[in-house]
Amino acid sequence: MPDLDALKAEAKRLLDEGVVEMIIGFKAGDTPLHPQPAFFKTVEEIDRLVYNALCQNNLATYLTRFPKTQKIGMLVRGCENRSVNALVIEGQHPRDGLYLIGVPCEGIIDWRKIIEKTGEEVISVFEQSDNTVLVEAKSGYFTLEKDTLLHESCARCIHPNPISADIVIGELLPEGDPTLAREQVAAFADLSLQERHAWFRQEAERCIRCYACREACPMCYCEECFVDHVSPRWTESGTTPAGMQGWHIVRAFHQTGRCTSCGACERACPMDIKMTYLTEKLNQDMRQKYNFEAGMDTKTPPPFSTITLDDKSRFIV
Amino acid sequence: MNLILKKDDLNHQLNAWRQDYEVYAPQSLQNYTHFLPLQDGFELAFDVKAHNTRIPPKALFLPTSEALLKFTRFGGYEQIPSETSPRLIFGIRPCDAHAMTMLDTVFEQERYTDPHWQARRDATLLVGLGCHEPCQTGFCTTVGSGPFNHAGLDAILTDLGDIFLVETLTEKGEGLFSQLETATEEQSAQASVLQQAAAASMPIAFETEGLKEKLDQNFDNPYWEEISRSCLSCGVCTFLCPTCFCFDIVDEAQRGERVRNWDTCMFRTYSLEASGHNPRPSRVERTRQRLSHKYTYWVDQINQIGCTGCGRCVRYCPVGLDIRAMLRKAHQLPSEVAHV
Amino acid sequence: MSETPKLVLFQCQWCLFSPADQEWVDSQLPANIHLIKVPCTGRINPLYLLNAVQGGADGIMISGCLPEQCHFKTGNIGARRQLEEFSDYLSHIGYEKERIRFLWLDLQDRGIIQKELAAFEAQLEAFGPAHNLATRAVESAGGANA
Amino acid sequence: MSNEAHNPYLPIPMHVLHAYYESNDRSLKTLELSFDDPQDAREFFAAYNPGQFCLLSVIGKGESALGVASAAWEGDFVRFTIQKMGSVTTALHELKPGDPIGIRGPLGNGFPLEAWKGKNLVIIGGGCAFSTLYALTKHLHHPSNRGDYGKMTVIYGTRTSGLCMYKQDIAAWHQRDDMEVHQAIDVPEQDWLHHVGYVPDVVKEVKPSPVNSVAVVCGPPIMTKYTLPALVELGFTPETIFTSLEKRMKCGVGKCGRCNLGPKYICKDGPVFSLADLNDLPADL
Repeated sequence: MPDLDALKAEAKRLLDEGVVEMIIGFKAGDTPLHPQPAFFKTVEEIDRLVYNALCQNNLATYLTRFPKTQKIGMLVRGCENRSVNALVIEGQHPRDGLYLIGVPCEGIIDWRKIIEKTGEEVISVFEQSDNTVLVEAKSGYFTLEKDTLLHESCARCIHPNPISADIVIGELLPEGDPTLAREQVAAFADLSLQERHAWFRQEAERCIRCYACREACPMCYCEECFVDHVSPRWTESGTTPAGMQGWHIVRAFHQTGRCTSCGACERACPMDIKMTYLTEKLNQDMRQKYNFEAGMDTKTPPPFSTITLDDKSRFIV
Repeated sequence: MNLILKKDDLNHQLNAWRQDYEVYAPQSLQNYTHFLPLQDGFELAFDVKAHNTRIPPKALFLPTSEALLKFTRFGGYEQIPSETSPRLIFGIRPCDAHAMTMLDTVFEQERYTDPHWQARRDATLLVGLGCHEPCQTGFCTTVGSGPFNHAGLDAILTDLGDIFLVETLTEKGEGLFSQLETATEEQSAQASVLQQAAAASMPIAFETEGLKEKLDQNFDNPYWEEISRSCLSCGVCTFLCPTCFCFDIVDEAQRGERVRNWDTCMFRTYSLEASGHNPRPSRVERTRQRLSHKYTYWVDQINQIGCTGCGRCVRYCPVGLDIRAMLRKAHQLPSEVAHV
Repeated sequence: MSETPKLVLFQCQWCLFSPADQEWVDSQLPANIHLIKVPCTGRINPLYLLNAVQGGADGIMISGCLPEQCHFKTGNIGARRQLEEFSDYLSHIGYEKERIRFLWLDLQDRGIIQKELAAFEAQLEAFGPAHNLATRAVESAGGANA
Repeated sequence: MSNEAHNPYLPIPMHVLHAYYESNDRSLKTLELSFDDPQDAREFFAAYNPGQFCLLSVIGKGESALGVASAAWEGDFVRFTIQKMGSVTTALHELKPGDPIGIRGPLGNGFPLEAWKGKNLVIIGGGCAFSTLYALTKHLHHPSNRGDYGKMTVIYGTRTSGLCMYKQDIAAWHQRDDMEVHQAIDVPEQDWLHHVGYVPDVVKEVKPSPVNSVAVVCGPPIMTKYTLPALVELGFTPETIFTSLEKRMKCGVGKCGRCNLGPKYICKDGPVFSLADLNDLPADL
């Protein structure tokens, strides 16, 4: 865990010296399992800054709300850093208008897994240095292995370290194993077509179309989403099979070459719908076909917006 | 009248009802519970942590999507008959049942009644299950409901270990349990103690006295900006809310139907007009609408807070926003600001 | 398979250089093939394909120009990148990759599209109907947009 | 069990009788619709009151809320003037005589005509929102109604003379001795004989008397915003100033929640509100 005091000190310095006008971070939530994204504008407010493994949102999703002229400081983990880079490439905020406070990330805890393991309401959660989590629940204390609580996309994370932060607070972590994500996609691809379809249908058809996945995603910043388009209406509007499946198919596809595998969509979903098996497939394809990973720098645009005539060999079907 | 239903006889009883009703009860679906029709060999699943099903049972009356009309070949419209087969919902929690009575005031009015809602309501019995161990995010007692509230129910069950104490609340409810033996006075007393203890164990989440006035008088206060700052403007809180009822009407040309879908005041497009004007352009106005609707407009309309404290919005908000905290904060608002 | 496969043909309006071929596509296409003419394959939004798939198309053929022959310089290349990935992606969740076929035509080509469509149809017939993602309740394939 | 008679979502089948452009830029089109079933017509006109609105429904496109622009005595048809705006209104513009169409209504409450009896009426409209005021004026012109009300003053402003609706009728109104008509355009034009200026300014210039009068204001939000204070300044009390509100609507019968304004729904509790009502409602427009 990074030193919270060092984090606060840096945040205070940035506000105090006027480097940034605002810092996007987290504060303690009103419920024990949900720290909240927070926007700090004064040095005094920074005292409320928290950072722990329960901070489940991708803060980059807030970036597009602010004017491009605003100087913004932001707490970034590996995935958030890359989301910011991807947004910078797409012209959503100038990089020099940002000050990224990097934090090497040991993975986000899925609060649902805590409740699943304790089987009861949680009063408080403490992360301990030995990679365990002490959970105070109604009937007593539980000590849980942190690795068993990690969100799936964190368990297979490749780049836990912020790659282009202006300052990194905490020790850098070893890079993750890229084979995990690859194997996961391959394992799914090994299933029969019918099995894969059955899985997809079962996941998609629990959707209530609340669009929490869209709003939680930093890359979903469109002024008008394709589902809100009235004429022509691209997909069925309601929770019909065509509507729900259409939404999940296209939402993920629109992230091709832009998704940083942060998993914020899945964590936001109130219906526990799996979504990263879709985006991860696309990410793997981008890696294999174009040797591209989203957000690794602030210059290389995603494959769908780079068209070269070198592609021609692929035309031979 | 108080009756006794042995837990061992529960499945038998449910199966007996299945002769006459389509019986819905919480069953597990993925990681959560959901009201599903009972099939042979069913297994009930009561979520011990959250108590409530993930989607409120309002969805059985106002489905997430439903066709209102069909288009006919020659440019006309055809009604879709309302479902009227008898249904029984077993194990609905008092907060959700209470919400049904509030929604009735919207859908069943003197001048216009929603035929689909009414047909389903008339054909459905609600058998509730009280919460003897209240949930963490719930705050039913704060907003005038309670873990054993009777509103909207035909009968309510209290878990007494091996048995349920059944309190029948309507004639229809009595009919459902006519086979059961009467509870002893001790059993009734035991249930009553349990019910009171449950209600007493719930902290008062915020003061409701004077809340409406505070919100009313501070329509333009920066408070709204403060509480909505991290809101994502998704539909989780409203879609999972048992008292939210907004819907959209959309023509699905390809299906040849006019359908209604759940909609929410939290979406940007909800109030966006064709001219481009949007009365609630940002999360600030939308959050204000959501809170004000529940805590002031409903009060004006039916003299009840339009929230039954089920706690779903608190539990599932992707950014951990807590309506209880928002309303506690509202009490710090000034009281005597002139309404602009 | 006794059922004739339902096919949607997305055709770039420049790819059939021979008037005879274009005339055939415009007026003599078999009834089971639904033609959607586009100004360039680059105009084909993946949503169009999804619409066809959900509408019950058993197969989709996209005919466009070879690289360096695109009327709009690089429309076909962009299309290929996106649409090929989209078909890959759909195959991940239940719509066989082989059901989406690309036909890149040389401006010198004559009489190819007829053969390709026939071959594609034969292949689709062997496959049988595509039910998995055909979730939209419509009578005929591609009729979605008719 | 059939709820045929009660389904508020079922449109009344109608046909387009006449369709013509109302403005020279073709942004406004008037449709006159006739009922397929005479029974529907009887029920409609028994319930209809000027100021009410209907939801016009185009199959496959959706519904659009529009104020009725005709009076019941004009005949067995209902008139609407439609500004081309979104997808539904565009589809409405494409309708031709003979085309089928569905409407739901009359919805809402209309103007409180009973309460206005014996009073002078100041009718102030701007742009295409004048349509319901046109219906009101037409209604009042009927000999059996005219005697119930006092002096009538109509103030109607448009951006240009070409955008002025119902030109023939309004020209005829100028000749009537039982009413006063003031027309205005925003910018001067050649051969324009009437006022030039924004409606609130014209109201100040015309100075309608507040004595035993009620004022009705319908227009774009910006016009309404400035006209209401102008009327207050002239001495009209909030209880005697009325306006008609608009918001996005779907169901039209107080169910879908969309037109919620404080504890009211514009569709079922409005669309006509007095300024006194509005002062009690949140400024959520």
